[in-house]
Amino acid sequence: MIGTIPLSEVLIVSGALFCIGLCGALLRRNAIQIFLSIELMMNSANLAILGYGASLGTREGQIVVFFVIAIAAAEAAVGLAIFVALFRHTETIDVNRINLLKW
Amino acid sequence: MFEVFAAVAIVFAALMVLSRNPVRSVLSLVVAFFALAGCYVLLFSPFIAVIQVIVYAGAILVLFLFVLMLLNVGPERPEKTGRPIQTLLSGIAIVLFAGFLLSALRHSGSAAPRALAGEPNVLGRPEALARELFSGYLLHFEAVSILLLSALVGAFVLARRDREPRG
Amino acid sequence: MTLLDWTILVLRVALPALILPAIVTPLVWVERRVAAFIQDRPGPNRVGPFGLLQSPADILKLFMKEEVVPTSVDRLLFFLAPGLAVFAALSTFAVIPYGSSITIHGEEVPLIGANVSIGLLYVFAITSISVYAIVLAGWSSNNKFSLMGGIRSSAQIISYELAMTSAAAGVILAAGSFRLNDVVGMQAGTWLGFVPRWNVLVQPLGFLIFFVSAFAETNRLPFDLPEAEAELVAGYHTEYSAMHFGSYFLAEYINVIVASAMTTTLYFGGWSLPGFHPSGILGAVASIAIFAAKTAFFVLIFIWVRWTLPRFRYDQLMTLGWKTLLPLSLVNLFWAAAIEMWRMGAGH
Amino acid sequence: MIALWVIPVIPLVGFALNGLLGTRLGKGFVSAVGVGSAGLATLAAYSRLIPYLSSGGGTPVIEPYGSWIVAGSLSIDLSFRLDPLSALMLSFVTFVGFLIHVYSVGYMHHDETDAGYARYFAYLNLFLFAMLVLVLAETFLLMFVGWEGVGLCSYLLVGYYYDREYAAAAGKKAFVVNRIGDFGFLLGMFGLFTTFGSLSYSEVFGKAASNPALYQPALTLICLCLFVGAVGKSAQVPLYVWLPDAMAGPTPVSALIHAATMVTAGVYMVTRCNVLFRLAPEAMAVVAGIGAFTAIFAGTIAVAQNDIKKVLAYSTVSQLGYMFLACGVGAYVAGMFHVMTHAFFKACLFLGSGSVIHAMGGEQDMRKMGGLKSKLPITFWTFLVATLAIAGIPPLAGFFSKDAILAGAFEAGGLRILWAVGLFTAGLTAFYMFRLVSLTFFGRFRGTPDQEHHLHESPPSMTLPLIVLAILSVVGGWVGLPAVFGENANVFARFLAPVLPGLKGVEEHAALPHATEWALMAVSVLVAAAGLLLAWSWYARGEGRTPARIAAASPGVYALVADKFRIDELYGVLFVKPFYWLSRTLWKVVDVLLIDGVLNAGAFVVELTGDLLRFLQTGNVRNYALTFLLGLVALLLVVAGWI
Repeated sequence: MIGTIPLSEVLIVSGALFCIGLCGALLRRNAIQIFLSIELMMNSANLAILGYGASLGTREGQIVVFFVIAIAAAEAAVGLAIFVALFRHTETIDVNRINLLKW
Repeated sequence: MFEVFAAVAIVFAALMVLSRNPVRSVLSLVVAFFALAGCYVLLFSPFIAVIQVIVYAGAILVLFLFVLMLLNVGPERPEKTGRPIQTLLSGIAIVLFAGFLLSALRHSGSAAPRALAGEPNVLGRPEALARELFSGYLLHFEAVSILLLSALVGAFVLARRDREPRG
Repeated sequence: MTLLDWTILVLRVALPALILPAIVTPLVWVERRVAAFIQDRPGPNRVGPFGLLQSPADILKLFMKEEVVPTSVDRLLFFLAPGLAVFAALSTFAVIPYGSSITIHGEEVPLIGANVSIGLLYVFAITSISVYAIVLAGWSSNNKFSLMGGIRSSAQIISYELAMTSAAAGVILAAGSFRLNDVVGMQAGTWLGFVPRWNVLVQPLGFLIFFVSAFAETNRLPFDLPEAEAELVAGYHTEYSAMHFGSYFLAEYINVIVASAMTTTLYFGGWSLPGFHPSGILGAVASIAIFAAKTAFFVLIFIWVRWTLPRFRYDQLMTLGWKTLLPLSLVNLFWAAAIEMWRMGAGH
Repeated sequence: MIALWVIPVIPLVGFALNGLLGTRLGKGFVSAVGVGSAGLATLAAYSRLIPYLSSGGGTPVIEPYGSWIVAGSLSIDLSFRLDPLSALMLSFVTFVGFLIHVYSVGYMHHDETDAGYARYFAYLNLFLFAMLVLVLAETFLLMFVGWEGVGLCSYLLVGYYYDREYAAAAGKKAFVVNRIGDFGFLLGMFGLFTTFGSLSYSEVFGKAASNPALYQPALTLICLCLFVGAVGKSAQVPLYVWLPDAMAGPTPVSALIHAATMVTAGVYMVTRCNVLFRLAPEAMAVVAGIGAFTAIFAGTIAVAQNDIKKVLAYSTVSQLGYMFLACGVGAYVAGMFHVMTHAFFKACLFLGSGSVIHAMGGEQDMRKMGGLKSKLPITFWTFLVATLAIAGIPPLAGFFSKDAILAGAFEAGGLRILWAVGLFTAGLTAFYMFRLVSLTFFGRFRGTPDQEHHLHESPPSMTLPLIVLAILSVVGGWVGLPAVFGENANVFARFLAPVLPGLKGVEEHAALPHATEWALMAVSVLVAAAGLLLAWSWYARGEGRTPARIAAASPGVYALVADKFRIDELYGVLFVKPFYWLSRTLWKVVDVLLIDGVLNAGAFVVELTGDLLRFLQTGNVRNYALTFLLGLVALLLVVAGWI
């Protein structure tokens, strides 16, 4: 049952998730939803890495994903802290309204 | 099994993107991540699956929920100036990118229905993973721990309210 | 898989899931009687002998009551949340070994829901899910008391989960495995012929941290701030009524049992006992009894503490968690590592 | 036994202590550390020297302390060497250095702040360190470190009174002129390395001595380059101009650095390289010629100077010329002998002049002195002894060393022109030195009444070194008696003999017959006595009327000599002005116009581009993300080959 997952299937799922995340990142206006989409894209990459790792029979895929998750945790903490600070100043997290940093 | 998990993941990921309510978005993503964790188990990575649940579902997304509750942001409202060019360009770019991914998958050898070649009991054992992680990747591990520490401090400094109001 | 295998699997998984809620009913009675005893009053004694039927009556009442749903709740999440709470509480038990093993048709079947290699991690994963049940309840109720309770509760659970995990890491270090059966196995036997090889004797600090954190994780006094009546009405489940409230009630007691069972497994040898070598059906039953007795002891301590200690203030709670328990759990981890190194040195 | 590295490190420690803490801890501490470290270094040096000398001192001791620079085929060890030559230098550098440290305590005590005092002693200790490294080094490169170090200290100490413009300018001049010489030295070292593949003395000299024919062609150029370095450091024509100006520094500094030790480094270096020089006769001829010319040239200028220190400075230049003359004619032993005796009597003279200046309240013009004989008895007598020594009156030290040089020049044969020049310079030396003594100590006092009232003998810390140096000026020459006093009388020559190995194809001059030698001695004594008496009668007895008449008779010549032949002005027109002009042009045209212009143009382009492109920065995150994705897609398309 387990041993018969084709790598291509894993990769297609990963690619689909990535594109969904991409849509969210580009089309949503809520900063938090954009952030969520980015997390999703990261996970799709994780899936692909694990798929490759399993297909090559090494544990290195898992190790890479382990580090990705740890770094994602750090990124999320800092990113959300930025949102909180941002919200305090601008009272919104709609990225279309936050455009102070322009020419 | 894998197909089921994958389908759940994709459906809930789509729900996450489509939902106007950010809290529902987060919850959809939680489900999607659970489904992904299931996929990971099937890819001989039970440890990573559990880490995925603990860290992503249990910590990162809870943090998102927290922030949403703290900020009490309502659902996204339709905007008057819809920025049609931006949306159109984004759509085209995404379609192009997706098409490219598909074609890349077809043209490379990866598309062949190759069975995954792993010994589940060998690949998935946490002890073996730990041994490899703490021997070959010790430096990386330490670096990540320092990164986490600095992220902790950074998040604290960023989100702290200034004691004395300015001006 | 044969039909027999399926049967065994279902029994292994389903039995605890069915038995646990069943235990809760008398447990509520026990709690009320103990509370009454501590407060020097009779307690429930009218319904049935010694008031034993009081709890079933209450449950019946909960089922019969009218369900009141406020108009402005997020209905999907509002109803999802209590179910999630019970689910999380029940599924934790799946990886706890509640007895030795039985032999069916020459095949040895360990008495555990799922004998997986990442058992302890699974427990923590599920614990982190239980946060959602509370957060969602608080948020979907659209009520400021609920929201405050939800936020407090999730902050509390996340904070104490760190200390708890770090304390349990000491045990994992000693056992060299996440598998809870291995953890029990390493605690079987004795030192010097009479001292049980329980982890509590090697890592008393770790046990203390784990146990205190368990109180916080289950939202029991003295850490029951999310439902602090005087400030927040009833916290995150203010808006729930009838059996949806009952679900949270149920989940809380199951969590108490699970926490006690975890404490037993990690620090007090689980179903093992010095000088006890289970064999056959009888041995299996005896091991289950031993496990149940140890767990019951800690459940009683839970109840005892609830009616003895006052509630913490919120800032005190956070200070205790972050500035006392977490550093101490790191100390414990170093201690466990030192012991392990000493043991390896002595072994070679 | 103390390792050799300890000897220079002691003053280095003193430098660090005084430099870092001296300002806070006051003059007592500074004096103790400064003099103490010099004294300790002297003790350490003698604790090595005495066993070395008593064991006969034939073989050199080389102490390696590990590798210093290793790069490709270049490998230089950090090592010190103790052989007769460095032992000789070590003996008087440490001892004279110590005496001058002691003297400085008295000399510098009144007129300096604590900070200045500490700075002075710190520099002095640093100088001692650098000089010892120079002397003890086993490789040319390590010697160069000391060489540069003493140059630096010379600069710092000449410009010690940095708030006086002429002192600062003199320091700069000393440094710049020395750079020219150092450049020659560097070229010489490059030549040595390419020729011999090493910079270690033992290797270079060993290879050169074992196979002269192979290396001889390159040696003339190398030796000339090295000699340029020596010319700079030892103030020979044409690079002598810095030394007279260097008298702007405190007098003990002039005594130590610009008379006794540093300026003789050039002679030391040429002697050290005698193997190379003797294989390059053309270079030897240049050395001798330059030496002889410098001797007579500087001596002539000294005759017409009125500043007491200037006279001594030109005298030093002249005497250094003498030493190079010796080296040039192959009389290296005589050269080194003169280095040593000169260190004694010239240090004594400078310190004596310092005592006089001290007593006169800073006055340096001899025309305002006179009759100090009775007021400064110790200074006078020691000064007189040193003057007689430099004039070459037997049996004082200067007589023997100067005689050895003249004998060497005579031996060299040829037209004996070098000998004649040397002889004339000897007379000249006696003349101007006794002119100095007559103007300063004899006759009547010509200064202000205030100064007269203030006249006093110097404190013991100043007079003691004077006495010691005066005694050495008397007896210092007795180690090198000429052959006429017996075959083995010349201890000095025997001691230095290992430094001067015999060379194939280089014939040694035959020793002079005893009769000739006696005759030479007699002639030089006569010439010296003549100069001496002439000066005494003109200036002490005649109060300078005769020279005034002569000066009035030919005013042009006198003014030319008094103005030091206007060499400084010549250099100003020939080198300094054009260089100023060139630098100014480079600054205004190349730097400001071209380089700055190009930079400014670049900056302007960047600014313009930024002005235009900044509108891409919309401040909208989604725009950025979209741009990112579009770029990625485009890149992927290019990689896939679809565009």
